[in-house]
Amino acid sequence: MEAKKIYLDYAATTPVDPEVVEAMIQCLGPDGDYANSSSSHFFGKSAKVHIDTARGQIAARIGAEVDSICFTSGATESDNMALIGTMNANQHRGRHLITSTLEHKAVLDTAYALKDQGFEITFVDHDEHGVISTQQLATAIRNDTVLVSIMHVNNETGVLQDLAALGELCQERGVLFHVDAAQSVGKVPLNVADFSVDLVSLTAHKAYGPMGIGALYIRKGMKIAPMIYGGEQEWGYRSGTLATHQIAGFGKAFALADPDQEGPLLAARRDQLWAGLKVIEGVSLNGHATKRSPHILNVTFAGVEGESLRTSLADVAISAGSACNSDVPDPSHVLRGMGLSDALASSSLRFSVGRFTTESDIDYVLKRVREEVLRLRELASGAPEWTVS
Amino acid sequence: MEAKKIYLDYAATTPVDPEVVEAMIQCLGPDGDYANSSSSHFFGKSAKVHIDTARGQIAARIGAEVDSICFTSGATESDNMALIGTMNANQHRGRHLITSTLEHKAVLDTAYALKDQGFEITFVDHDEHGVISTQQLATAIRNDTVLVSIMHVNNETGVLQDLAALGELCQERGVLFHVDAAQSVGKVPLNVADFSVDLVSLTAHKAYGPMGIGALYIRKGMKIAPMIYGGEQEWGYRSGTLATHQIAGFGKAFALADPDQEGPLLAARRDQLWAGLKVIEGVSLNGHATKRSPHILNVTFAGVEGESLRTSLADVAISAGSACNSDVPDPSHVLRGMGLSDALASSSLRFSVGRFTTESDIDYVLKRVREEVLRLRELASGAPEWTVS
Amino acid sequence: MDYESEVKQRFLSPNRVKSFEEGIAGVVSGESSDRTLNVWVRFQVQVINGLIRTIRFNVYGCPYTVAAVDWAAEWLEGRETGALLDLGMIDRRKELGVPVDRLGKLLLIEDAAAACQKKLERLTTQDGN
Amino acid sequence: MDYESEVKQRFLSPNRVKSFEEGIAGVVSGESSDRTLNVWVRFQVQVINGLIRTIRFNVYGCPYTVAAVDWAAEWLEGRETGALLDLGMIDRRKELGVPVDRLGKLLLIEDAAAACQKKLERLTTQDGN
Ligand SMILES: Cc1ncc(COP(=O)(O)O)c(C=O)c1O
Ligand SMILES: Cc1ncc(COP(=O)(O)O)c(C=O)c1O
Repeated sequence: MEAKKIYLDYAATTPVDPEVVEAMIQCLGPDGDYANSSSSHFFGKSAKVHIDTARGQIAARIGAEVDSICFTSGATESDNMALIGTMNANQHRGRHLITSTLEHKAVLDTAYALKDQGFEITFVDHDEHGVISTQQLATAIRNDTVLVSIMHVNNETGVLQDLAALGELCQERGVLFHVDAAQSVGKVPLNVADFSVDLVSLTAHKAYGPMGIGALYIRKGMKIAPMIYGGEQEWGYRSGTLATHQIAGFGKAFALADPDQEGPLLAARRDQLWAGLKVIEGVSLNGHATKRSPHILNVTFAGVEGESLRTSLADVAISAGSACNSDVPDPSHVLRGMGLSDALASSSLRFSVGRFTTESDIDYVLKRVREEVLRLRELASGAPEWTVS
Repeated sequence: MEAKKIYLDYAATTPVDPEVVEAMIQCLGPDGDYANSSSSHFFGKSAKVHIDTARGQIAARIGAEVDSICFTSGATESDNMALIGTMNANQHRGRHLITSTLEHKAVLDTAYALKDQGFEITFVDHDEHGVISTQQLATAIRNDTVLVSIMHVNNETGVLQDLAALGELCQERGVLFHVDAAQSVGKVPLNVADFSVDLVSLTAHKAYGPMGIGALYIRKGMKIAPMIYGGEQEWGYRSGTLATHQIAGFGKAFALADPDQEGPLLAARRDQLWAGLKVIEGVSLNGHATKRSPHILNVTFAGVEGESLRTSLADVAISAGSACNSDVPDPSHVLRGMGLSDALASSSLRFSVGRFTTESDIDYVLKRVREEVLRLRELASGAPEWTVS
Repeated sequence: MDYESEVKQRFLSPNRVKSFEEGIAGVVSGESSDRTLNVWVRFQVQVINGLIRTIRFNVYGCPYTVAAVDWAAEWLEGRETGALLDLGMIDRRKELGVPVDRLGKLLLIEDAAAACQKKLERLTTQDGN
Repeated sequence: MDYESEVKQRFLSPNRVKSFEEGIAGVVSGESSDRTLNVWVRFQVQVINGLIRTIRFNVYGCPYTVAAVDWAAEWLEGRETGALLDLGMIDRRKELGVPVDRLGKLLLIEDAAAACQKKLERLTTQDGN
């Protein structure tokens, strides 16, 4: 008997939309447009059409000019390139980088690597919901600040930053602005024409596109050093044979990813989930009640050990925080950064809904969560105060 | 009327084998194993099975230990990581890098970038066929040499280096050895247990796998700095969500890529092609007559301008050299490095055959090449000496 | 995580969880906890004639910890009270398939058992007065 | 490369390629070449009564160069010999859809035509003697 299994980990990755799979397959086998798009023969030209179409689709989705989209292997590489490339290319301006402790590891660990190389890092403050104010950012900016890197949608809590206000401040202060928007596309509107931004990290696989392909939006006129050298693809910013099928899928996925259409559907599922969870005793929401993306719900179950809860819910794919490379994740740096104790941080779960989540999926998950929370609370009855606060 | 079109540019990229496409599709849509393989839930575990299988297939193909295969976005990234990561991590040993002018741009441009950062580069000599001897390498090695980077199969001429001899020398002299083997797999045997090597760059898309995925073989105990930071995937060497479908396809492609089986078939097509070409006046072979891979044939057509020849052969996908990012390639640095004049280098074509090349494809191509060479020679009749020597 | 099937089984259906009502004769309880390890363990043992007749536990911790407590309770039941000092979790870890980085959590189980033993000793001493 | 259809057409089927037999009356030839540009151009013009009656060419070069030479030959035929100095390739480049980085090659066509004109002048001078 195959047990029921529900996927609520869309923030870790999404299945590839069947229409996207179709677009990818067109660029594969011997009858597809499989050639190297850099080749000047007709096979190459046919492949290039897919690249050009996709670049247009991606640019259109974020309101960018077509030739400001530089393909990479994903948001991790985009983040690295944004930080390392910008800091290295702008040393005449200074060596100071601002980011926040709420960022994804692709930004945080890169910032630490830059620090090892002699750059200076400031972590900007945020409030208890994980929101960064312009006042807080203003305090962190120095005369030698080169770049501010702040994510759009937090991948653990779904908290949404006010990019317009932060971008305006950066522009006023003559500081470059990078936004990690890996979680945004298809969930919340993101238009680079609406605010002042220099670099935006994108990835396909969080928006029903394939894993292993992403892009860095590079505003025209930006100065950024390449990180990977070679055939000078992508205007020399990023060498390496362009992966036609990946890019075609990326383009198709972004063409389909309309937040105006999908956002409300996601919000409905998330709200259904929260309505069922919040009536359980000792359950609290992490993040901000309104400044948030519709696809993520991060919840603390006081008095319930997190690994045990996830293990009990073996039929529900959820996450302790970001999909990380360890079976025993450390308590989330994001939640601790928002003031939760280690115990409460590790008693927290990230639920993330997506295109294929149904109302009955949520009903099932609610039933299972209630069962297991009660079971584990009974098991832990008598546990000390620190497990619940 | 759709004209006949023949693809003889397998060295630029190969179509993805239908069996590989199948393996990839299993990891895509909503019913596939699409999850993030870093996730600890069952969906993640199912994805991880594909990663583990593929890592095993790739390791087996080159005789490596499973955990010495580090996934990257392709050979370009692998080459960058090998050079930059090794030079940065071994500065206590010295700052000297040896490579050759025959390398792919992914190595050459990276070497130049390292030079800009204060590292020293020596380009080792080679003979007129593009073969590097141990004597030549021995001359280049210094006390402060950290790394030697030499490719296995040259992507323009197919010339094969004697890795066993070069590797032995590197080991004797205590120098690390990197091999760019992007063109090797499935064409010539490559077994890291057979010779002394520390790093090997691999890519899937030259061996009927997908574009945008590759690997760096990193010998156990090697010290190499990461280039991309983040979630610490791949033992921290290379962060970023692993692209399950890409890796599954890569593994399948390498499992299928048996040089003992395919090499002779490729050689037969190449020899058929050469037999037909060499009877044309003024045609000469570039590279080495025997030390070569079976899939590449690089030929000079004296007195025929290369771009015109390629344009005339619009129904045959061939290349001026490497697939490059420009419609007007500079005369090949590899051929010039082997002593050809600019004119002769630009009168040269790279034909590369593959799994789907038939005998009648070659017959057709021979007919067409003869026609066009004669036509262009007539057009250029009376041209000066420098166009033919 | 890929738990060994014994760990999984014990974690998902632990026996001996329901606590004793208060005031039952011969019942002592002992607990231990470590906030940094995110573990709390409590045993209640009912001792009759120097033998552990019944044992109950509560635990807040990871699945390995829960499973190991469940095992420990089962193992203790029916033994002489001296066994409370003899759980030997270091040796038992591998058999249960618990990764070595969880050993600290397992040792807290020994502490909780030892705390019971201490209470029993005090009881015995009081009785002897 | 995506050649404009005129370039493609002229490159694939150039007219006026077959050279004159030697010793035909009124035929002069002029050529130019540049090794770094990888181009060589030769015109043969047959002039009768100050008009270019027939023109033939040979060329070693890229498709744009071939196409431009073909255009130039067609344009010259029937004109007065002064036209040999009036090819105006700078203006013509865009109309043919030749990228600006090929302009150097196109200017060699003017040089070859000018070389013909020079020969013609010399002939005329000789005749006048
Ligand atoms: C906010 C954020 N940034 C960066 C990344 C890394 O993206 P990728 O998996 O494309 O490397 C992720 C997801 O893993 C993310 O959620
Ligand atoms: C010898 C060699 N090295 C490196 C590369 C780059 O590989 P990739 O296209 O996977 O980045 C290629 C092919 O483009 C190659 O032929």
